[in-house]
Amino acid sequence: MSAGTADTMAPESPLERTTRMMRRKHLAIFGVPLLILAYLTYLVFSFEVPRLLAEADAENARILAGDMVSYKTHVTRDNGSGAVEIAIEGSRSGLYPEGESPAWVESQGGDVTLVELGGGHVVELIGQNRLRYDIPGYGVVAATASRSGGVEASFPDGPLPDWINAASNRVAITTEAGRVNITRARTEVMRYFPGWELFFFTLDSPYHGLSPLEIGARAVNGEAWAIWQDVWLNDRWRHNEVAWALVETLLMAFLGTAGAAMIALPVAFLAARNFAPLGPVRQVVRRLFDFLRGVDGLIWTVILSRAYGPGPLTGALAIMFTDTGTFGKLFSESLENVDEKQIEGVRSTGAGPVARARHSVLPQLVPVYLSQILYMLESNTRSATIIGAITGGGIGLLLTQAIITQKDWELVTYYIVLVVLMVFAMDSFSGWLRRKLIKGA
Amino acid sequence: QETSASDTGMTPQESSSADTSEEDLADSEADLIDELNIGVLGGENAQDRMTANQCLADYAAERLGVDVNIFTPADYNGVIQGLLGGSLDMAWLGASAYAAIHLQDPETVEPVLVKTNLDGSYSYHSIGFARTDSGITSLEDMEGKVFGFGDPNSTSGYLIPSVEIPAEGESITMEPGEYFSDVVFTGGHEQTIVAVNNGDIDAGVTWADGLGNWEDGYNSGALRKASDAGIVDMNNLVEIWRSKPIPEGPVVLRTELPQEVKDEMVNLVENLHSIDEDCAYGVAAGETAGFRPIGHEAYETIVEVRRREIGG
Amino acid sequence: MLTLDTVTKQFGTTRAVDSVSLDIARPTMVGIIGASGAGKSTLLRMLNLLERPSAGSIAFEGREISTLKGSRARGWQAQCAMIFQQFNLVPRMDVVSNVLHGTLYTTGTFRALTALWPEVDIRKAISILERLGIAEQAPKRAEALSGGQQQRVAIARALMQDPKMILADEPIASLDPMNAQVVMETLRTIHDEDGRMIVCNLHTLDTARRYCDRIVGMRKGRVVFDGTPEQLTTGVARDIYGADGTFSEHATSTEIRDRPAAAPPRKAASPAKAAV
Amino acid sequence: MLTLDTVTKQFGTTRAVDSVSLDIARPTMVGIIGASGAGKSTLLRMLNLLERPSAGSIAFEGREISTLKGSRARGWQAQCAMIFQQFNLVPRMDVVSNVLHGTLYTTGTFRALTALWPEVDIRKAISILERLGIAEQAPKRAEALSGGQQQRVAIARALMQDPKMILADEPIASLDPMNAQVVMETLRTIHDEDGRMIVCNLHTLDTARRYCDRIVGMRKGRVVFDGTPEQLTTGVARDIYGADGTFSEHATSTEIRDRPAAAPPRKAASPAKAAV
Amino acid sequence: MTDAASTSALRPGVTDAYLAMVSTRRLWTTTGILIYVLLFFGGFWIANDRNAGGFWRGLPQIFDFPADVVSEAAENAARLPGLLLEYFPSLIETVNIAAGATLIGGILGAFASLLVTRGLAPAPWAIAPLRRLLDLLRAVPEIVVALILIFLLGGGPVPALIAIALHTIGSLGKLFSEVAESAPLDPVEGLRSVGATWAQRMAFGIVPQVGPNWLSYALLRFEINIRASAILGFVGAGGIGYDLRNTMSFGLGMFDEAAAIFMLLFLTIVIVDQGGSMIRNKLTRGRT
Ligand SMILES: Nc1ncnc2c1ncn2[C@@H]1O[C@H](COP(=O)(O)OP(=O)(O)OP(=O)(O)O)[C@@H](O)[C@H]1O
Ligand SMILES: Nc1ncnc2c1ncn2[C@@H]1O[C@H](COP(=O)(O)OP(=O)(O)OP(=O)(O)O)[C@@H](O)[C@H]1O
Ligand SMILES: [Mg+2]
Ligand SMILES: [Mg+2]
Repeated sequence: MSAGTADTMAPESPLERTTRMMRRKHLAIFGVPLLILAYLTYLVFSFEVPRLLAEADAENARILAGDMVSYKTHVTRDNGSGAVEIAIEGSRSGLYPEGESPAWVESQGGDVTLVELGGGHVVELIGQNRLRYDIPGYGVVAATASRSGGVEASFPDGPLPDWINAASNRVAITTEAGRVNITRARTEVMRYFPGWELFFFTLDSPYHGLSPLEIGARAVNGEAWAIWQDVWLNDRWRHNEVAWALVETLLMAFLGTAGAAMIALPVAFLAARNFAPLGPVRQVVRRLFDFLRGVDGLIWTVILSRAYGPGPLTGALAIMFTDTGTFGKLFSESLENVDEKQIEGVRSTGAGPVARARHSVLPQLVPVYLSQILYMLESNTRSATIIGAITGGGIGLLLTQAIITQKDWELVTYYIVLVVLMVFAMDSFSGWLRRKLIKGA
Repeated sequence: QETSASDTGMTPQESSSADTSEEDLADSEADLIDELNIGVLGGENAQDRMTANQCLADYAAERLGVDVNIFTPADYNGVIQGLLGGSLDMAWLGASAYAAIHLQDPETVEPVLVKTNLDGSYSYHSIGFARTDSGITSLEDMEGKVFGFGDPNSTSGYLIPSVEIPAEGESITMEPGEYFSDVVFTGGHEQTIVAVNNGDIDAGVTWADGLGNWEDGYNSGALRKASDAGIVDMNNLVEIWRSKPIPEGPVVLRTELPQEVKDEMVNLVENLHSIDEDCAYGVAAGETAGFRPIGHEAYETIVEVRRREIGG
Repeated sequence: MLTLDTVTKQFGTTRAVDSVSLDIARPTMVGIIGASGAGKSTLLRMLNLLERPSAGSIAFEGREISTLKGSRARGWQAQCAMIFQQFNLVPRMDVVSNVLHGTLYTTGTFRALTALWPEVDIRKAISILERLGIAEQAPKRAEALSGGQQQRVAIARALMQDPKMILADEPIASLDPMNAQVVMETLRTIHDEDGRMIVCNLHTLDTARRYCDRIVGMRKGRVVFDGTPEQLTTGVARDIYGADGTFSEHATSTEIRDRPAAAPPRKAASPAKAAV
Repeated sequence: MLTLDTVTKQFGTTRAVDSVSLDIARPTMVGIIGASGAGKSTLLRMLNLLERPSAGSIAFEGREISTLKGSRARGWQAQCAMIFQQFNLVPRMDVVSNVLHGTLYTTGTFRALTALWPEVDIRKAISILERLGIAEQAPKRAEALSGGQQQRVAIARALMQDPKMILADEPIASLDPMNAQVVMETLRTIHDEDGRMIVCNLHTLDTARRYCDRIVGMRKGRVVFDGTPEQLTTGVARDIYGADGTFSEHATSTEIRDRPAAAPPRKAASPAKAAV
Repeated sequence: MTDAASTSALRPGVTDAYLAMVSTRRLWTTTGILIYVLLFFGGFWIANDRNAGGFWRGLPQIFDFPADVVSEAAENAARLPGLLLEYFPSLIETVNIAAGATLIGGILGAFASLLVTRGLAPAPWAIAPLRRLLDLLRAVPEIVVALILIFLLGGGPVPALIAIALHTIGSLGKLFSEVAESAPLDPVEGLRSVGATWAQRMAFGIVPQVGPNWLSYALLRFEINIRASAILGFVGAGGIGYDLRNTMSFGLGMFDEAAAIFMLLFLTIVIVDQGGSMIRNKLTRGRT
């Protein structure tokens, strides 16, 4: 309180010191967010975010979202021969056998095929090359396709709505009920249905279209194995191969993690200050660990794919190489932090180095190592998915390929769900094991 | 190119082995190799590739008496590395991918068969295309725009256009920032089509047989697949360039395979069309007149082009 | 039996133990007292070969031990058990396993690695635990035990070694008075019943006086007192601790005052009874 | 002023505070005593709205406060400062900021987050710290201070709130006797000089007697004594603490015995002097 | 000793119980080890069988590819500095993706962590669903989100950044919340007693305490994200991974460029890894 009296060479008053401190604080409080903001602004421009936003196409998102949970059935007419084919997703595996058709496609005798898209939308395929589409609330579109004249279409009066894309050789109509494409060669009508088509049984299976109850009844009657076979070997979804892919992914993660841990376990001793008195050896081992880690799983995968080709082993080895480095580092750090008291206690009984390691070092490290290993196992389950996409193995490959070819979003969804379930399962498994092995006993 | 293909006739063993009884072969070859690994290139999702080629593997396993496995690496390079490292024994490559292997080690693989189109030809085209609403209709309009290739190992998606496009005009080069404002690799045919359709790149190249109609995406090729899948509306795209015919890539076998195995596989694939038409459709990824023999000579030009373009 | 001749231990510039000579002819219970840093621990650790003397010699029954190497050194350690202030058990292992560590010198490498202890050893370990009154704790993890119990496990490990000599480095410093009393009485009983030599670092005078036959006082690495408990007067203690006028013996005490001090410690209750 | 009417707080099956009714008419210094678990803390926390009563009402100057919500509740908290046994400062922030936290209710969030405290508040904070004799510590981190200093920072934060009432929950339980004295004297001075009401939980009888005008004794959640320090005899205390014959008042004492108790606490040295 | 013997005779139960415990423990350990060995070697056998190349056959070939790369790079050693410079911008892009994602993910993760920490959350009922959301964000591999976003937004760094940022929110949110959970609540209560709002309580009561630890975790995440960013480049998201994939695909003739990219990537990872662990050590040790 009386600080003000001593004028000359007075030490700073608390107020002055506080003000100075506050100013320093303001520098940080305003400086750091400003720097972050500046950096993010730089990123926005260097990554061309404005252009990206301007060009982002909601249509793609719609296709994706729609395709994830629905499928379409194609009714295709060859405008040359007039032959009509009905196929789920337009694929050969979903082709309706000759003479069979879903209820909404009706052969009217003669040359007319009636396709009901629902909601009052009716498409008539007439003859070899004519089409009539009655669109409720709009009117009738009629079109004729020919090699010479292209696609000649007539529309109700008024300007063309934007859901009709008409050119001289092609007319495409997209309504909420379905899609119609007419080109010189083909006429295609597509109707959308919610759900994943043929998920359990393909069209050629005797169980297709049966209710769960009926299938249950047949299963009880001794057909269970046949039913299972039909589902398991489903030609379109190929559940057996997907299951194998999951196994391969888990194998990559497990073998990579376990292998790395087993190699790193003894080698880490050479990198720990308190166990490897020889400085140069320690340095060499440490640099080796750094190298293995630094090269990264991605590059190891690329390198190994020459020697091992595609498959899960390549991925497992790539994970193993990187993680040997990671574990080596982690393990040697834990080794340097061991409790010397316990070791000394065992040492004082005359125990040799091996016995000491087994009875005083290992018990301390086991819980630490286990939790590190299990943590890596969890994270490697995700890595294995990614590495599989590069090496050609596991669910990662199926997933990325399905995404890249961009038409089978329902497969993508299926795989994503499986991947997420797999990762969740792995998380809870390792959590369970951790509790069991570390806290239990 | 058709003549060069017909030059390479069948080897005597091939015709004789065709009528050897299957059991015999299965017995005698069991100890020659313990398994046969077939690599299948991209273009479809991995599962469809497996499905399409499984029948071939089954036939081969039956004939050879060993396990036959299908591998579907993520990209061209995966197959190339597998063949170079010897972990894959057989693959149907693009011409440029074959050239890549040949340049790196001519002893690794030998071309044996090529797919023929319905009309008997065995060529296709690299197609340059853009969005209709971009106003681009030819390479001249592409000055200062972004151009996209597919995979660096693709013949139609990279090698051929990278040679032929600069030849179209005095000022055209493939150096990013010169004629085109940027030249990028999208990673594959499918990615190129989506990138052009989305406007990420102004034009790109992909493959098509060039038969049939543009509005259908031609009879076969990446555009047809995308159009069938509803990813693109062909009305919105326009062709801006077309390459000279590109020879279809070869089916190759690892040179070190025992001759009997090679003969057996050549025989199987060549006659696949008559044995099982559906299987042939799947393996050839579309309608085909079947496979016929071919040799390295047919690809010498491509190999030369690749050597000049990329090196090796 | 045990003869130390000008034993010195130098750590960098500090001389932790400075020319200590001692001769202990019979199995005695020796207490070593001294202020913190006096060199008590270092001295004991040299006896167990956890440290090597910088100079001087340590001989047991005529054999020089300070120069033993490798397996022989470990053989000596097996004969000369050590008990630590912090117990130095393996906390995550069960009590019996900790006791069985006392046999590690004689166990073969394979046995040691697999921890497949012979049944007779397990029985012996449990009977020792019973003697110390903690057999009930046998299957528990060491970390689950109280400090006093842990120290008794450490003593059991020492007994498992069947040693000629037990060294105890401030065995009761981490314990509350009650447990301290149990542990000290246990040690005394072992000395009385088995006739083993015990050398025990202590930092409280009264404990040393009460339990030891001979007391050695150290100060700054040197032996400044060596005699019977009776000879250890407050004046002498003041010298040992280098304390100024305010030195109060009370401050170093851990004794439980409200316990009947009647029973002379030499004939203390049997350990089994002492363990409550 | 402050009226509690059958205030009850139930935690599961335990009734921490059981029908407590109190009436404090003027700004008094009230001490609440009771054994551990008697419900002292819970009572104070309800006054500050850190807990809500399960039943009963708390009114201050006629306004019911126990039902206030959101911003109004925080407004009441701002008027009713609280001091904790563990100080409850932000250890990694500097002392002045900790004191300025007392103004958080009135300072806008943006100002507070950016540390753009009004200059007048900073001056006020420092003058309060000066009054409590710890202005020198102003720019230091709270964690760098001793316990006694930290508690004075907590008091400064309370004063910064310019509260109508200060609640103190065993403010000296974590302090050594010397610091305890300083803190209690500070509180008393604040009461005397500023005329603020202070309700203070204490677990030692002598402190309560020495510093408080009125003492409330609690046992098992109920008020069992309410009177002046003079009325608090040892017999009454025994009732409050539920102690048996061995109860010794001494055991609850934190007084510094060797200090001259001459100066009557009511006229204790000014806080600035008390701070050594 | 006689004393001990008699008591042991009186209570043989302890010994027998212990011996029984030891034998069941041995049984469990042996079974566990057997299962592990079976899983490992069985798994190895399956992986080997399902792989194109076999383990032993490929072993001598491991260095074939690096040898090709190194020999071509050595031939064109003079070009190396130029190539390093040429690909440096790509590296910057990769690092920018990682840094941006870590920054955004870290900031959002910090908010999320406060919302899911018991004792701090303003809406306790939202803890469980938000935690599941964080779990989900962590479970989906970045590559999935990135590829879908590439489909929606087109190629380039932004999809990668968003994908990595989402993953970062999930993992940092969880780690941050674990740190916050162990922070003492005294300061929060102190602030509550003065009438501070939730935001103020968090900003002053929690963030200063957990800040260094949070920062340390964020740095670790940055290291991980650089690797993730490189990998995503490999599947079409730009940056150094894109160049690596292309040069690698070109193969012979471009191996010198591949080598330059390898080097850049390796050096970056090592530098960030070493520098990061140095700073992290400082942050976590400089406390208490
Ligand atoms: N390993 C070592 N390295 C360096 N100096 C040491 C070491 N061990 C002990 N010292 C030093 O030697 C001196 C004696 O230490 P010692 O532990 O033997 O004392 P003490 O009497 O057991 O004390 P305390 O009661 O603290 O255990 C001390 O100054 C100590 O700092
Ligand atoms: N949040 C809570 N949840 C459950 N029970 C509680 C809670 N807070 C206090 N209690 C219980 O209420 C009773 C009174 O506790 P309170 O802390 O008020 O006592 P106290 O008199 O302050 O004791 P102390 O001297 O130990 O601080 C105790 O039995 C306590 O266990
Ligand atoms: Mg000591
Ligand atoms: Mg309390």
